[in-house]
Amino acid sequence: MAIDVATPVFDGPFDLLLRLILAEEVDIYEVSLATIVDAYLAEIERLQALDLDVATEFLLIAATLVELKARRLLPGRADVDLDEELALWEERDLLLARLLECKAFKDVATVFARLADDADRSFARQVGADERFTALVPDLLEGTSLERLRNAAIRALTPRPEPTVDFFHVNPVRLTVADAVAELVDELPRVGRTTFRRLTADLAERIEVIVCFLAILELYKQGVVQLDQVERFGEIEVIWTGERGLRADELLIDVYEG
Amino acid sequence: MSDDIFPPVHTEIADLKRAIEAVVLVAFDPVPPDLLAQLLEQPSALIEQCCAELAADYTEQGRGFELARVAGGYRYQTRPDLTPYVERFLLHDQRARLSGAALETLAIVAYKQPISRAQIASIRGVDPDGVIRTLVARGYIAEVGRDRGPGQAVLFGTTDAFLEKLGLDSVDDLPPIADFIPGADVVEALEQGLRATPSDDAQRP
Amino acid sequence: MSDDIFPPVHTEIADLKRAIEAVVLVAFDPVPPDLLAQLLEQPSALIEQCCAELAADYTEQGRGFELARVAGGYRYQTRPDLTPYVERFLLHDQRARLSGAALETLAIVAYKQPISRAQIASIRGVDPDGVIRTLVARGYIAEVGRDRGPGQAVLFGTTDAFLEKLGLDSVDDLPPIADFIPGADVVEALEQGLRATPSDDAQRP
Repeated sequence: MAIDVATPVFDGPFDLLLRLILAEEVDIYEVSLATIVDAYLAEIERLQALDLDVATEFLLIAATLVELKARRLLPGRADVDLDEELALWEERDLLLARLLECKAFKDVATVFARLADDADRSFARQVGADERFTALVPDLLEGTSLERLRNAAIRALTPRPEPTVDFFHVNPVRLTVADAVAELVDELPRVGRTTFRRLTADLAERIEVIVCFLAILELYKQGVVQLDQVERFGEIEVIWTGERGLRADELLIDVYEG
Repeated sequence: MSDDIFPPVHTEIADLKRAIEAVVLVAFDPVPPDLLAQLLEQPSALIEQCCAELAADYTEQGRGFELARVAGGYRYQTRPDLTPYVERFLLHDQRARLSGAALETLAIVAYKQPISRAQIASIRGVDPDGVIRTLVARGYIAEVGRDRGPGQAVLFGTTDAFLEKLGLDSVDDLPPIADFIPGADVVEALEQGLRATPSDDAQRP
Repeated sequence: MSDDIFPPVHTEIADLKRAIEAVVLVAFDPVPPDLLAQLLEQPSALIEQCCAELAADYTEQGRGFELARVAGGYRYQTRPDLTPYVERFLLHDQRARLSGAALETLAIVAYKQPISRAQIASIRGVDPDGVIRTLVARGYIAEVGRDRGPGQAVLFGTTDAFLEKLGLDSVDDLPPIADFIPGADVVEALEQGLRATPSDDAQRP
């Protein structure tokens, strides 16, 4: 049985496992635990090789799978501890239940996508009343603070780099601008001053570099980092100017992720 | 329609319908029937009847718009088959497609609301923070309360914008979750995949 | 309508009318017949005929709205006799708000005034006409002069009413934003940094 997991597009351990087991072309009676476990572990290794954070959840499930596989390879059962055996079965059933639940919501998601597609085909009238009624409509600036106006100005006036990468084909486990902002807000106050090159040195994929770039731009807009470039095409220095202990969720974040 | 169950005479019904048409035309958001009932000083049931008749009228007359019931209210919207013209006119297609992760998270929130971040994480097996932020930013989900437990975790629920995005009147219109319990074939495949007992094993050739 | 009394050409007319209805329904401003003609690839005269027929339809059927010819274009508006209901609704409806697009445009005008339509368009990347009209109608922005260039473009600025609403004495009191907006040179430099793909020296097997 050949399972193609070359594409990195899966979303978490359940997603990966469901794909491995339910791959369309596979005859279910040919599905073998050993193959699945091997493919699962190979995928985790690949993630680690890409320097992506492998969530603990992946590893926990890997442990269960490996145990199940080991159990299966034991020829006799005489030496098996009954408690251990039962615990393993319980874990297996739990995993099965979680997979089923995950699968159910995946199917719901498919229905949602279809509903949204249908709904998107109708455009709602959102025109409001014509000028005859202008005086009657409650003032629309009511409740608009200077802060909101300023943020709108910053949003509108910041030159937008055009993302040239299809964000939909990015591993959604980790790569969001919001997450990158959170990481930078954690890291930058500690280092104080660094360079863009250093910040992105460990990033394997171009998309990650772009996400990091967008995150820095976001922080710049928020006024918590300063950017300096001594010479043209030289290193770009990134200097933290915000407070220590600032939390990422205190910053207004434009999220680029779909 | 002489078999009307409501007392007002026909002209009054016709006036009511006209007023409904005018109000819905100038509204930004779907207009709840209760609001119409209050404005027009008529029972909600009568308002609902009028709206249903108007909607049927437009359909029967083959209008390019329809009176749709969305997110608990009535609104005018274009007929789906005219999308190409409308898009050409507006110079954009407003379809903000949601990623698979976003749709799955929405599915979980829709059926399990109110639900905490941690509960979402445990169902998806993935840290949901980024996706939750996106969905909150787009207005499809929102904080609806706090868990009463020690952590006082934020609880999320779906919004009217979610209903509008999916063209639903209410979350009650969603098919029951029981319809999505995987079928026997899937259960069997999963069980087979996780089977640890050598005796049950269908050996590969 | 199984007994089709219309020859095919009428079906086409019917389709045309439906498309007109859909487009005019979602338009912010009155839609000029020439634009409809271009969009639907039909002669203007035919469009005008369709619009006239639609308008007559609505009148005949006693609809609560009408297809009116205003400022060189067509738009839906409420019938004058329904004004009391519309007014009551608008006073009741607390949900009206400035859309994100309108707020951004207002912010651009506030910080960059005097500014032309074309300059706003180039910053926002979309045609700002409808939004500008709304803001002018609201009295938040107004024509403040003409560009001295060849086109003599209209220049917009904020009004006293705008300052009053936000509690400002003058536009100089707007909170500074220069510190928060990277110049084009910085953006370019960062993009330059992107081009030096760091994975070059970290190839994976």
